[in-house]
Amino acid sequence: MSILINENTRLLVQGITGNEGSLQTKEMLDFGTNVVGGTTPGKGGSRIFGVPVFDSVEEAVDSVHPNGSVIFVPPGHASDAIFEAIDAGIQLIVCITEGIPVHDMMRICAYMKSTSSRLIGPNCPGITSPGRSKVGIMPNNIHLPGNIGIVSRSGTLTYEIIDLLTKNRIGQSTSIGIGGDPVIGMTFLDALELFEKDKDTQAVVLIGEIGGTAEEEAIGFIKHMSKPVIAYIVGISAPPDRTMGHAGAIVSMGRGTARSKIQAFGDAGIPLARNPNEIIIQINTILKK
Amino acid sequence: MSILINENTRLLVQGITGNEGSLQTKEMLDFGTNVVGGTTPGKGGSRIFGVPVFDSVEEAVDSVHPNGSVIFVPPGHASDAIFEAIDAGIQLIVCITEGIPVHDMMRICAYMKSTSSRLIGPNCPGITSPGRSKVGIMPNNIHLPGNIGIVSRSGTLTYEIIDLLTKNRIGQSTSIGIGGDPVIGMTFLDALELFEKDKDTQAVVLIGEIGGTAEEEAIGFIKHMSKPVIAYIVGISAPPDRTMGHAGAIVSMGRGTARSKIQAFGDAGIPLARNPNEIIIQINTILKK
Amino acid sequence: MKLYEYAGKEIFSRYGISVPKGSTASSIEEAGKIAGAMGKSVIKAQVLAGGRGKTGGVLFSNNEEEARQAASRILGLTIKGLSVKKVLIEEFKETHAQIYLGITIDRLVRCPVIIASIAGGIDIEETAVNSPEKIIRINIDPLTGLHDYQARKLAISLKINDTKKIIDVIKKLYRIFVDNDCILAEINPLAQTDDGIYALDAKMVIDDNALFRHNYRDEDPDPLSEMAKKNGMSYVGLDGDIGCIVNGAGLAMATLDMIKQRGGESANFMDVRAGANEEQIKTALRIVSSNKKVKGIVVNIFGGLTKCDDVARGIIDILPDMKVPLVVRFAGTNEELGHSMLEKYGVTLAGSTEEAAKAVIRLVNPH
Amino acid sequence: MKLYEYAGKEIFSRYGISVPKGSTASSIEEAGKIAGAMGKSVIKAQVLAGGRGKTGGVLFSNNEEEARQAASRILGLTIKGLSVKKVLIEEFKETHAQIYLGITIDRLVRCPVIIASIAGGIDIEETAVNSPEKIIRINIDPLTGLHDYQARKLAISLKINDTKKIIDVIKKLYRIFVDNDCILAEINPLAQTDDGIYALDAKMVIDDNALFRHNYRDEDPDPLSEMAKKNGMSYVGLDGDIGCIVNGAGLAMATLDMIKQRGGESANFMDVRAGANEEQIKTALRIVSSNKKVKGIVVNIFGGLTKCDDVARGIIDILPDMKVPLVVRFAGTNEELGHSMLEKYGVTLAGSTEEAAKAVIRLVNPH
Repeated sequence: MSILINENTRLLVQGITGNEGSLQTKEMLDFGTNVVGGTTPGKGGSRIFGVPVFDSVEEAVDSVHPNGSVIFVPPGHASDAIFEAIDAGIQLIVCITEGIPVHDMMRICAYMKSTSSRLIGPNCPGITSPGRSKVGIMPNNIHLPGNIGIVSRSGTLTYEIIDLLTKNRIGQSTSIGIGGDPVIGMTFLDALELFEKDKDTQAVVLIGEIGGTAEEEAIGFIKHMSKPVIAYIVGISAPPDRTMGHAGAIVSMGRGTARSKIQAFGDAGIPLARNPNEIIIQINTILKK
Repeated sequence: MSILINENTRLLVQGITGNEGSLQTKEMLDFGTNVVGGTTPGKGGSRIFGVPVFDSVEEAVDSVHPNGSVIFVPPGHASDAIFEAIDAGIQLIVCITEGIPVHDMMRICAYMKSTSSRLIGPNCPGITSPGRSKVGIMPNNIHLPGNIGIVSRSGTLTYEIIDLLTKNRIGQSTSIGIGGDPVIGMTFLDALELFEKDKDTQAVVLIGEIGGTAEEEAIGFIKHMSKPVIAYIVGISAPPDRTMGHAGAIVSMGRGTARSKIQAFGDAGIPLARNPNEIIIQINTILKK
Repeated sequence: MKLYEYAGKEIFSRYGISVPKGSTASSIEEAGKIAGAMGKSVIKAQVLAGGRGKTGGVLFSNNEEEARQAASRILGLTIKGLSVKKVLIEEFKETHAQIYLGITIDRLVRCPVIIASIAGGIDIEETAVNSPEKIIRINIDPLTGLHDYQARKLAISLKINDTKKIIDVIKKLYRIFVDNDCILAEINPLAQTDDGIYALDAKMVIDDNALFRHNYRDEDPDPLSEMAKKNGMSYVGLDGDIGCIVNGAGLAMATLDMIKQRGGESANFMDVRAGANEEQIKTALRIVSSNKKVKGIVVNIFGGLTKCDDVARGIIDILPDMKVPLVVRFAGTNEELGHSMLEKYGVTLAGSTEEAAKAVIRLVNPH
Repeated sequence: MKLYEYAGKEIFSRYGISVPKGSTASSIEEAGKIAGAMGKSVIKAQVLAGGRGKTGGVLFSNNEEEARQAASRILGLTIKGLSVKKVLIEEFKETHAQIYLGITIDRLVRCPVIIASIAGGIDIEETAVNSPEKIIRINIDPLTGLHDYQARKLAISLKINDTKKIIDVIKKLYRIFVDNDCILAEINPLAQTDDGIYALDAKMVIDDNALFRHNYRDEDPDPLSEMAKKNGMSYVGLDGDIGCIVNGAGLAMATLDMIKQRGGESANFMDVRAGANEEQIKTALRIVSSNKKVKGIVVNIFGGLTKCDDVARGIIDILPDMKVPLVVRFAGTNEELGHSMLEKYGVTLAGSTEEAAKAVIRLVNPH
């Protein structure tokens, strides 16, 4: 099994006729994803790569019954697209769009509390479950089915690590990019809870970075997980931000730097990799046990 | 048993030092309600009728652990008081205040969807469970413990009917005034569902009036209830409203008048009383069965 | 509070919804001058009631003379009991399509609802009943507000071109609805014309409970309702001859219903609310009896915190000024004391709402 | 985007938050004149960095001469690498109490958080660590906005009189925060003075992602960052000598980390984002190499939709203009083709991020 997506995922692509939407739809179809429809207001009734296009998510839901959606709509309209997906009852929403205002995201997250939908992203590469389905923009040819879960805030760095795992013949159950924005839907903690329950995941690689305290918030759960988690945190060389104002410092209370994160994971006894190669070494140690 | 309130109700009075708040607190204490605290910003630390006063609901919750709240705050501040009660985790909120803007109420009702609090009112007389507790402003001396549930949109008309029942030695399990405003928390349907489950309620009197379709919306449920419901609907003599605009008419689709409500209840075979005396006759018929 | 068409259009205009050029006039002279400068124009009665078109309250003119004639006819009209004191004169617009667009409150779902139809115009309610598929409704979450996708869905459903302009009007009307605490904001028709999308009518009703946070001024108040409102009471004039004073809207309706069931006709609805004390009841009696049609008055009070003896004192005090017979029914707190106080004053006392209704009808129609 | 203090105060003022009378000056002459007309005044460096007070960026003056001296000292300063080009001259205010009031985003709870403390001033962060009980935080639901009861709780917690005025400032600052898409809106100190509550400082940071719906203009842009931004890339200057060009922020940070772990120092952070094609890579190389400190450049590309051979073509094209050695590491789509294309041009090729880091350090520090 995988988490979040699998061979039963029926995907809707919001913004399917745009540049990135159409390019990535092609890639997802090549991967084997079951793309059942797309939306672009005003282009309803047409087809792209054989996939039917609708004017609205509601119409798509009525016609082709998607259970997941991926969003490639430009930032000025992406939050509206997320609301549209939520209101149409789509359960899994993956928003690739970069550049959505953070105030919009706060409103969306508050609204989602009274719904059962789950949001991944925005500003994320999406989810890949090798051999089953891909919802997002990860390169097609780097994955290998297996038992390692990956959850990351990065894009290409995640690809680099997936690629390295694959080259070392270490397969993945599911790889998730949760996105690098300050306010996102799914968190490290949420993803880890799903991996913990997934019987096909043996160990998890967590790729964190500076900013926020999402990594630290997951530590309590990791300590009680039955599965090992290996953390790799980047940004140790980032300069101290010239941020004005004290509010951010008061909220984070000294946490949020790469150094403080690494310290916190170290204190909790969670294995840390200092570079991608160390991830492979750590996993091999675990898998040998 | 009763619904919503009973001898375990620990009541907080928001706006306890105001004119109506203090007057009605005295009445509730006389009735036997367990009033554990009150709030008035700036008067925290004082006492009224021996009841401790707090600056905020949060402080009151920390100190005296109320499980219900009744609101006597003026209309310009009442919606804020409701939000304060919800956010402090109060489970039962009864808002007596008349004159809250309907847009405020829509926002409150939307917000409540993501919480577990329940709101009665606004612009309502509250709830009385004879012999157990009173939360609101119904006169103290008209009630008699018994097995008839009452749910009504009116104030004094409800008192009149309770009084009549009591004079005819027909006791009440719980009497609820849900309020006469266009947007309210608890509806007829919600109250009927509770009465249906309450083993001490044998039959229910529903007192409706013109405007809205809350009465009609309850019909489907009433038809499947194990307990008889007697409906009394007022406003048959109200003139057709000079309302401008068609939107209201389109929304209500011809429903919403006293005549249409009476018709709908009649069509569903639900017993109707044309005046208070007929309620007594109907109940006596039912109780004799 | 209802706004006049011209006041609504001023608001529309401020929010960027196009309305025809126009202005108001209170005299035939003025109306003629305004319309004369316009060419083809439409002259509309400004009155707070619907159905103006069907009652001759909307006329067209091509020149000053026709405009004067139209204005003279309209300024003399009484529509649904309201006399026309002002007309709005506007440039005539040739329309290609007439859309209905309205926002009100869905009490059941507890949120704003936007209603749109391509079948705009005076028969929209019939369309709603006979061709419901021509009406589209969208509920709006009051916390998130109108989403673009919702405005788009509404606009696309109308199946005319100009989708972008319609979306724009929908978004602006929703802003107006929220900013102004409306319980109704309606454009019927919203017209597609050669030079754009125009609101040819404007209907706005403001939530009375929210007036405290706005600056609306009732331009045409009913004096009795105003006096009641100032005293914390609620008064609505009706056509009958029995004056009614009751505490509580529900009990007041029940009393009016009872009068009707027994063959009487009420002259008013009056809820004295919490103000059922000595002074207030005197004010209430003054208001109700100032209606010349009233031949008898029923006072029906259910005492809670209100004490019936206080009410009795007020009645006794004003009784010398009363020209019509009174029926009083007290229940609740100190009802017996109240009744006994009134006994010696020749006031008819009733034991129930029903008895009170019967008694007042007997007094008003002695035959 | 960060706003200067004076720009933030203009916004405060527009929303009705009181700020001391004042204006800005870019020359000693001008500053002297403004302050001379004021009596006792305070002269503050306008620079987008904190800690001005501790670095001599805030001085007081009693007359024109003192003001000229103060301005001459401040206009010569460089604070945290930023040179001071403007001062703000304001009336001096005697304060009774200094409050800290700030609104930012709580990423964890995903909502705005308002922070207040009676211990306002430059040591607020220490207070937060050492006396957390002096700091009060309230999370705001972004859909309902700030409630009165929350503003009241914050104001009461400060335990000074003027509660009503503080509530008013809190509500206005929250409006500012929301209306302007702020990620920070901060007043430190908010001062209690003889004639009211004044914002003596203003710090506002606007969400870059939301700039499209506002009218802010960056008054003092960094030319390299600006050029990168215009080309859809992200550039931050650092202090080292190794130029870095990477696609993806995470991979870029990983590359910088690797360089640091191996003893090197990066000259910049550069994420070329989706723009890792032929033309974009040329622009990126131009931007990075225009920093005179750069002694070598590493290009680290993970190809997905980006094809490594396209990137190679861009590199080959601009190579003649490059004055410093290049290390290139390709992975993913067409990595081998890309590497093979570069082989004959004397570019150092690396098989991994780690190898690339090692190689560039060797080139830059040959000893």
